[in-house]
Amino acid sequence: MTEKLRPDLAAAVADIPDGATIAFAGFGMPGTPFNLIAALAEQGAKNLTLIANTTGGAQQPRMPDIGMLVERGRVRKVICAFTAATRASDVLPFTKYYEAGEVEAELVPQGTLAERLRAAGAGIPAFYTPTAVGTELAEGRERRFFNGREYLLEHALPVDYAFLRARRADASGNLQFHRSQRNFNPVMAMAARIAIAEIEEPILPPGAIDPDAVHTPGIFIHRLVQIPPPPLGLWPQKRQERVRP
Amino acid sequence: MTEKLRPDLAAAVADIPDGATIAFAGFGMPGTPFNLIAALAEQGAKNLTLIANTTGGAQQPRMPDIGMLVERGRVRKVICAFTAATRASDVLPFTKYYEAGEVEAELVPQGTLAERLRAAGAGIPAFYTPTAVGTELAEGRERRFFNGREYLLEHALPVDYAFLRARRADASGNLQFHRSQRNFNPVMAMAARIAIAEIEEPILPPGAIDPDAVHTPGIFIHRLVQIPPPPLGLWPQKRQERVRP
Amino acid sequence: MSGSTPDAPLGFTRQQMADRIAARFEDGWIVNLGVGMPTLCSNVDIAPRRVIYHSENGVIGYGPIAPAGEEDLDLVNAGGQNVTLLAGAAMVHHADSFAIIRGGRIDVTVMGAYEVSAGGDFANWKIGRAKGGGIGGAMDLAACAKRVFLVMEHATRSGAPRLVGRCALPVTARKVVSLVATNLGVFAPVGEGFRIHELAPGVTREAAAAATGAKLLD
Amino acid sequence: MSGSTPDAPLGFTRQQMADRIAARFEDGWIVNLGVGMPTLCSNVDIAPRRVIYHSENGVIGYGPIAPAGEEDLDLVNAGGQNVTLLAGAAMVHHADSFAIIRGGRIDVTVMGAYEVSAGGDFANWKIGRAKGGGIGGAMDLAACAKRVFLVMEHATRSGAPRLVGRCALPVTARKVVSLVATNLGVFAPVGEGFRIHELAPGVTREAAAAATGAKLLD
Repeated sequence: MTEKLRPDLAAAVADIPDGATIAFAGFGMPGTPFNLIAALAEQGAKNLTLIANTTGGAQQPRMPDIGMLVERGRVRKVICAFTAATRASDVLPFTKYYEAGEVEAELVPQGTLAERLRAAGAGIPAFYTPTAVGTELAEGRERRFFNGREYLLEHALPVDYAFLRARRADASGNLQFHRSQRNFNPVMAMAARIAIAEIEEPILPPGAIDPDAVHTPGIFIHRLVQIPPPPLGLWPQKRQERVRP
Repeated sequence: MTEKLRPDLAAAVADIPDGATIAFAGFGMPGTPFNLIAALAEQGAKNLTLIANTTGGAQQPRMPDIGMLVERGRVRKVICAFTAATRASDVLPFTKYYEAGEVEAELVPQGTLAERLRAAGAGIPAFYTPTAVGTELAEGRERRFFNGREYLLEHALPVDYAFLRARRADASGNLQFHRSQRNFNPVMAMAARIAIAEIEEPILPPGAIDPDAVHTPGIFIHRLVQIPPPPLGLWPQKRQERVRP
Repeated sequence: MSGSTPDAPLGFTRQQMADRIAARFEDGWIVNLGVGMPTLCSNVDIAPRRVIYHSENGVIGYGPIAPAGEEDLDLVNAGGQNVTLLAGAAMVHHADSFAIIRGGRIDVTVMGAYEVSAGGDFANWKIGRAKGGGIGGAMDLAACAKRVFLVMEHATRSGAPRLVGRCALPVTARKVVSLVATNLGVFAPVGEGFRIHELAPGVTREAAAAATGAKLLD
Repeated sequence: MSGSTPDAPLGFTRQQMADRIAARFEDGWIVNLGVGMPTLCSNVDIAPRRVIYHSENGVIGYGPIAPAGEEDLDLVNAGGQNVTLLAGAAMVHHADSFAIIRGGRIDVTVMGAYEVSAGGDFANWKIGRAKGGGIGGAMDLAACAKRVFLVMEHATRSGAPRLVGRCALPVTARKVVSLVATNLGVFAPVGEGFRIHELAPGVTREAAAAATGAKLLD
């Protein structure tokens, strides 16, 4: 069997070519592969298409994010649920590059994004969803009625690489997530040709995780890398609250 | 909050009306709601549409199954992946009623069946699949090409009631399955308006199952019923091996 | 969204607006709270009724914000706040979480908004001058929840109405809003205008009408 | 399927047929074994290579049949046999299990069949006279696995060929089969006929050709 454990973060991302499509898991701090994103920034691949819930930078302290890769000129296109901040008063690092036309973006409702990733992993090329019907996002899209209700056609979103983060793994690649760390991780693993997971706890021997308690089976996972302890490794931080007026 | 625990099996199925659509979980013995099926047979609802992987009767000892309800004249239609046995030499109890035209059947590939149930639970009215392209099952069906490959349109399969079986539950309805008991249970729970689960172990207080270890969240589960110990309650049996020539 | 607008000098406070929304929650409902003002709903004691809070990142059954020092940094709600879990909680992944949403299991989604129309359309993902926007889970929730309640300021900082005849901003969903709590009162979009459910203390019908861009009905 | 046919008087035994199939498994492959003869593949020691056995009911990484008395009655493979789990096993539900299949993660599916054509079509779900059939997961596996290998009797009890120019029975999938192990040998459907990979001991090319309903190629 192929060995999945990589010696370090750099080795885990070393072969990613220019032009790759990469999905970053995470929702807020939990489950975000900060270390793999930082390693990718070091690695230097460019002309990337990146997929994530957000482009980052909405919360403090700032952690490695898509915005950082955009700032370094590595990104051709982003597919995400936020190209701007939720609050009109906030500005994301990404937004100014987007508004200046230096990076493309495809804005996708979060549930549609999750389902398109799952569809890619499930061999479903396209499906219909009620989300975004009657909105600007429906313009020019294929519409269809089922049982009198209008739906939009959405296509699977396969990716070359998925960057994941999990609390625990065994050497077979079976993953366990802690609490809301799970978020996009399982569906991005499914959507990926090669799924790379950064792991918080020491990697366990095969069989150490009860088969009933596995969240993402190892057959979806191709590479594992142990996160170094801080300060070398990056770990979730407590969000700094902004003072509200 | 509504109390989910029902005092007995009869109470758990008492209100099921004639004409209902009911999905039975299970694959082989594991995860099959034998007790709920038996209670439904007693309850007497008729003109039912039943959904399950098989109609039962392929293995010994025989347990409550769709075939039993067909034999009692309660079934209008069956949607399943087997209307006949896998081995040409075997005859299912169901098959003779089907061949005599006494019950309708819709034969669905097993993966398409699982995905149609999940789609119903996920608010996806229809999706495309490569399964069954070029076969008899594709005749008269809507076909479409994506990236040069042919697919068939499949529709969601919502159900009125799902009958489930799990190893463990808490009073909130959170379920845990043991090994291959899981099979169709989670997706049938998702597809159902009302999901009823028979539970093997004593039902736990809310919070007794780690939130990370829940297989089917309680928001999908409406009724729980404790399986009585044998001989009153029905439990999986070791399959009697047939002698091979 | 309107979150950064200071409370109006008269009318409901932000918490009072959230109180009005929470008062409508029925026992056993599954409730999704958007970022900002909607999260204030979870501060409201509605006993003996109990609801289940769902967050789109796969948290089912969360409770109050974690006390300082006791945060689990791997547990956040949709707004990124470190919440706690109540007994009976369960975690799912993102596709399953939106299966819950799209499958129609959410009894009410409470959101902020820039604009809401008398016909029940609303806008909360893109401001006029922006190239992009922040949709998040709002379009899925708005299209698929059983009910959409909004909690929002009644007017912009410059006094322009946010309750209007027709949305000028790109909408999040159409014909879905059934209740709107603002600093001036509680209203229901009913097609020909907004029906007044309640006016905030000190707010006259005339003042509310003057601040509203559509007909007010009693 | 052909499982109830007695072993042919000459040629490969059932286990030898399965041995031929298992010999082609590569290290790290994810393998799905159909009911009947295909399950015999898991008896074969292919060390140092290792494969992961997947069963459509959501079992990933199962091992040998459980010894009598040690069965977990809640753990079966696709054929309903009480199997064991190997270290690194994982359980998923049915939709996730078929996501694995449909998503193209199965390196090979091994099935029985009634008929296979020189073009790689095969039939294993419905017999001629039947109104219905038993599809199970066969159509999903056949359409989506990277490879389809068949293990089957070369001819019917009455001597009619099962390796044919064109399937007479309703097919399970078209143009998917790459290898067929029978009691007479191992063959690959290559369009204009079946290419001989190996003939069983005592089976002449002439005898194989006489039992085959399409051209045999060397």
